[in-house]
Amino acid sequence: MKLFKNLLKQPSFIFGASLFLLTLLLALLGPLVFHLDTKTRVGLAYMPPSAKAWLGTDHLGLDMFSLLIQGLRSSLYVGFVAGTIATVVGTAVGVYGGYKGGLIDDLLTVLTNLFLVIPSLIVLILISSSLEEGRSLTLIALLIGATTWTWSARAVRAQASSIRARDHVALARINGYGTAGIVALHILPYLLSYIFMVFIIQTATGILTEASMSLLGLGPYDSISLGKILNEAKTNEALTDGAWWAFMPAMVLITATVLALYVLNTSLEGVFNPRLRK
Amino acid sequence: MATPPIFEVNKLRAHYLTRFGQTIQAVDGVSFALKEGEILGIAGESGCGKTTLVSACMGLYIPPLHLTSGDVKVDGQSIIGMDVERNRKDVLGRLVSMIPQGALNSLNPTRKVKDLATDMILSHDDKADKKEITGRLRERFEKIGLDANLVLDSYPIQLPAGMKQRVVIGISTLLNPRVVIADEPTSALDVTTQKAVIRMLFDLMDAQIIGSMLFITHELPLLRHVSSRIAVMYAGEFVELGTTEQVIFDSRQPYTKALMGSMLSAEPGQKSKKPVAIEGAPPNLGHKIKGCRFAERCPEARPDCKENQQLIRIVKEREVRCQYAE
Amino acid sequence: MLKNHPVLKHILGRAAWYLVTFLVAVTINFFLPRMGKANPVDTIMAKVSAGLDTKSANAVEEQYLKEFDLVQVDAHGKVVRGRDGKALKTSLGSQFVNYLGMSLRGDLGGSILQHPKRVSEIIKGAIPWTLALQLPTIVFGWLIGNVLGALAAYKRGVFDKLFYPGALLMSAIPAFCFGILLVYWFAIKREWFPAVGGYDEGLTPALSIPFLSSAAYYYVLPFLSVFLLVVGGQAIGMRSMCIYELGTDYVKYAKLLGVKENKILYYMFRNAMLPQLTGLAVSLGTMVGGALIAEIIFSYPGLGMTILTAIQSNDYPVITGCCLLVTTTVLIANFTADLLIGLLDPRIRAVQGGK
Amino acid sequence: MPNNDITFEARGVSRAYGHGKKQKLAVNDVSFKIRDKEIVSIVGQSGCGKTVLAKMLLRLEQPTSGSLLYDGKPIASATDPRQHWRQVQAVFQDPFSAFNQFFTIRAQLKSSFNLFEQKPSDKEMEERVDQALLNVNIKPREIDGKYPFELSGGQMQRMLLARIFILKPRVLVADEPTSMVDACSRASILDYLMKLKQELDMTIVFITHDIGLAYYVSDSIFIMHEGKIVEQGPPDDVTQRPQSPATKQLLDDIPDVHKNWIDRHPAA
Repeated sequence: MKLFKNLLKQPSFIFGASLFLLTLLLALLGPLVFHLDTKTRVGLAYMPPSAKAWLGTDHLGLDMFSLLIQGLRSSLYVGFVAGTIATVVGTAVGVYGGYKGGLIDDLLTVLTNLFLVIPSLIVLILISSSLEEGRSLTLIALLIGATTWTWSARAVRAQASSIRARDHVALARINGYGTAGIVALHILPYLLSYIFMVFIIQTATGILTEASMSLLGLGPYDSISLGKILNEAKTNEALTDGAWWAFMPAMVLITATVLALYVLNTSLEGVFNPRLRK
Repeated sequence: MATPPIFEVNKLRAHYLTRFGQTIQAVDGVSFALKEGEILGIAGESGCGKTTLVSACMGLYIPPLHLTSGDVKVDGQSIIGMDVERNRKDVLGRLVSMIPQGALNSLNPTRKVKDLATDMILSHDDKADKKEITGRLRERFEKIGLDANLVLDSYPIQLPAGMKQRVVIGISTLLNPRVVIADEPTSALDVTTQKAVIRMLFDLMDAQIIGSMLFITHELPLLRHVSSRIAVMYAGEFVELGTTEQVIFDSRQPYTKALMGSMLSAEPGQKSKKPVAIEGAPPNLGHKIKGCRFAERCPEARPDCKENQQLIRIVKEREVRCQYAE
Repeated sequence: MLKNHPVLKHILGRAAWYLVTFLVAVTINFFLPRMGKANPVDTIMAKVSAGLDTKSANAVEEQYLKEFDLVQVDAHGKVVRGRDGKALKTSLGSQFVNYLGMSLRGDLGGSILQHPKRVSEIIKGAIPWTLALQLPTIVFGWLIGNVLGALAAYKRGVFDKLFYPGALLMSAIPAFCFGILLVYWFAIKREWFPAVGGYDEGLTPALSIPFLSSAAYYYVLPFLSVFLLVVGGQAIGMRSMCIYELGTDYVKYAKLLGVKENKILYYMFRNAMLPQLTGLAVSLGTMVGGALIAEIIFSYPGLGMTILTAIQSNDYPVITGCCLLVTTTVLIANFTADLLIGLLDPRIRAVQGGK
Repeated sequence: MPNNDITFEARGVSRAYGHGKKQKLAVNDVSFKIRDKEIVSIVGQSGCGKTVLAKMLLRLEQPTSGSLLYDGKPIASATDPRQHWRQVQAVFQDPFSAFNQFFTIRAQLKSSFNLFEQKPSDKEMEERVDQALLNVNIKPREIDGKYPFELSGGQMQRMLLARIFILKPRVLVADEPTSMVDACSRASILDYLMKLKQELDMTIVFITHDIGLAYYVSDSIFIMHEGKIVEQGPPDDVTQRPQSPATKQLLDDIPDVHKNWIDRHPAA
């Protein structure tokens, strides 16, 4: 509670949290509040914003605003799914390695370090381009999570092994707690704030990676994402036609979401870190 | 008096301003003077203001630490109220130098000992010649019993803890400071290394490299061998100041007595003398304290102790802060 | 012998580690594309078989199968056939061995789209552009970002208050968004700079003054799109590292010794750089990836575009070739960073040398 | 004849770290016996191996060679290590890291009952925690709802001791319990150690680098130096008639109030 009060004193936290909540609300409530239609043409290609189409139309004459909300939903979905996988897998590997040590830890560490230096975008390109069946949004999210967990594993492992060295873990052992109890009660609570920060960063990474893949033409076939909107705008000459509404709002949404997450992360770091160092 | 004091601290008060606007009066009216060749010990529990006193005595006020009032003089010259650059160049390391508590982390891990030492000299003397400095360092380190060939070219990580602490002492005293403030210089060391460090400090005093010394510790038995006089600090104030003999074997102030009573020793016969711990905790310096600061924990407290502010009195030729001490 | 050369031992140790990583990368490069159903020969045949009768189509297909190492070939270059007269397929294992040998010789196979062009030939044309764009942006962006971050940490006050949010914003904007923004504003709306390409289309690449100046003109926007973001991201990291260093005991001690401010600033900068260098190793892959995507926005004739075109036309050999090249470059850069850290940080040297 | 007055017995116990040429023996071929209901101090400089030895007694580390017996049986023989920990308990050096900062002190003291084969009722647990707190001179209500970081180092160390009063083990291994608290809180910690021995008949293994403290509390002193036990005997013998140079050095280096420890001005 005191922690939360300290957070609320930080203007950066307020800014990051409200910006993120805003995008989240837009994505969650958008379809309920507005009448969205991403299938029917509402006019000609690249019509500027009007009362009928608030943010104009795309190259097919579809309503940009509807596309945008749908795209934001997909991007956030990818971010959360990829972020969750990367965080959960990374935490499991990191905590196991940091607490248990031994041969398996050594192997995991080598594996982690190995995949840490091989660019994950490259691995994603290799996998995605060979998938002939096409890539659903969920599959892309899974793939992103599966290639980015190494970063979380490394970060969490370092923290876990420093906590393992604390006397309270030895005390828990001679109090008769088993490995599960020690990890759950005596190690994870210390890591929770840190894992949360890892999750935030991994979510942002997920959103950015999906957009990058969409721009390479490796985006989802079954959904509209913010990256895909940009890709369509780029390939269909929206830039040269001066149709700013076809790409600017999508860019603002991506940047705002990522910025909100980064700001949240730094403000949390400011509050958590002095405690961690203690 | 024939010899004027080297170091004079007069009614010094210093406080911290916290982020939430609270004022913590960590040093509250401390006065003492040091003569040439003298070592004054300062003893007290953690949180009594010892460490704040160090910065305050060096005239180095970096926020959140602020000077409230008082004066500090070295050889009759005040070092308080200078601008930061003059304080750095003329006072720090040159007039007043300090030996820090945790020597383990006090040396820049990526800098060789000789480079740090050279930086230190050059920072106070722009014209010094680099080659000449190397010779000077070699000479000084040999003189104080450090293997110059080995130590000067080492990185801190290559030195064992005790050696690191002695290197820190060597660097701190390079410019022959008039006053050295040693802040718990041995508390992280084991007893054998501790002795070597104390030996080195004595040698520096005897070679007149150091003019005088303030030795801060929470180990009273150590002060018995190190200092000629002892000041006992409690909650930002000195509560007793006298010769080592007076304070250790014949203390008059209740806190000093309690502190002495809590010490142990390995003497035969000592086993029967039971040490007694001081219960409770020192007062919070963030609040204004009325009356005696030790009254809450004092075994000899009388009803009016909590009401009356305690002033320094002279009892049996030493300064005591207790109205009932005799 | 190695015992007496801790530095050499360190270098060799790291080199061995990176070699293993490289082999893993090559393995991934080989197996991942082959996990899918895609078969390069089918793709080519779909393109060329029109108008051919079955017999000649079969002959052509066999030719391609040989070329892509999908059927076994005997010592005389003849396809080995089974009893039923069908060509024997090469096992995945021996394909891999051949692939390894070829990769190490710098041969990345043949392109499908631009058959019979070799992949290495196609990539060779793209490498200079990508190198020219990425090397300076990442190296200078990293350096300048670190200097600015250190300054912000050291000065605090107004400079930091203005700089920090700006840097945070820059680090959050994806390179491709910033690229689109630059194109829209400075190329489409104002026409100050060209929107797409690497040089004026009327010129042929050569080391001539008109070509170089044209290339420089086309360079500005792509450079900025990546450079400013690297600066922002690095500055954020450096700032917090420096704030940490400023609170350490050794800085406090140096201050109490009266050591000059600029010396202390140097201590702080150097020690904060070391973790930043380690951080670079981790983030390099992301940076390179981001820059590749930015190339696409500008249709810059580098590897990013090459990958994009290859993806659009299912030209797998080119995709894997590019991927292998990028990975190798990132590994080499990481290796360099690793060695630099070992060189600059006596703590690592001490651990490596066993004291 | 069974030696049931021997708690611990070490026969040629060693503990090595690292492999090959980098291998280092933290504890090197150590043999000793610790008698029941005694306070035994293991004294040595930092890095002499005393903490590793303590960890082996606690079954937190295993010897790499030799045998370490508790009650005549190898320590690791029981499959459930909790059997060992019901009998042998510990107090650690750093009071600030000894408790989990996410739970209240009281909850953590209560969690000690985890070790018992049959947990008492909640009411009984509360009462026993209160009683243990009174044993270390802390008013039970004083720590209600308090978290570890709200107490001082000396208080925290007493909480660790309160835990021992709850568990009432047969043996307590106290690893430098006084080195990180103020000099003036040391006395009270030693008092509680002696109280544990006198009131609960506990065997205590006291690890310290200060031979003065060891002298004060123990019935027997072991001097450790570079992984070996170089001298052992009753405190008076060890401190008054030291045989080993390491012991002499340790004694000589203690800045005792009553002896001449160091000369300020060596004879010119």
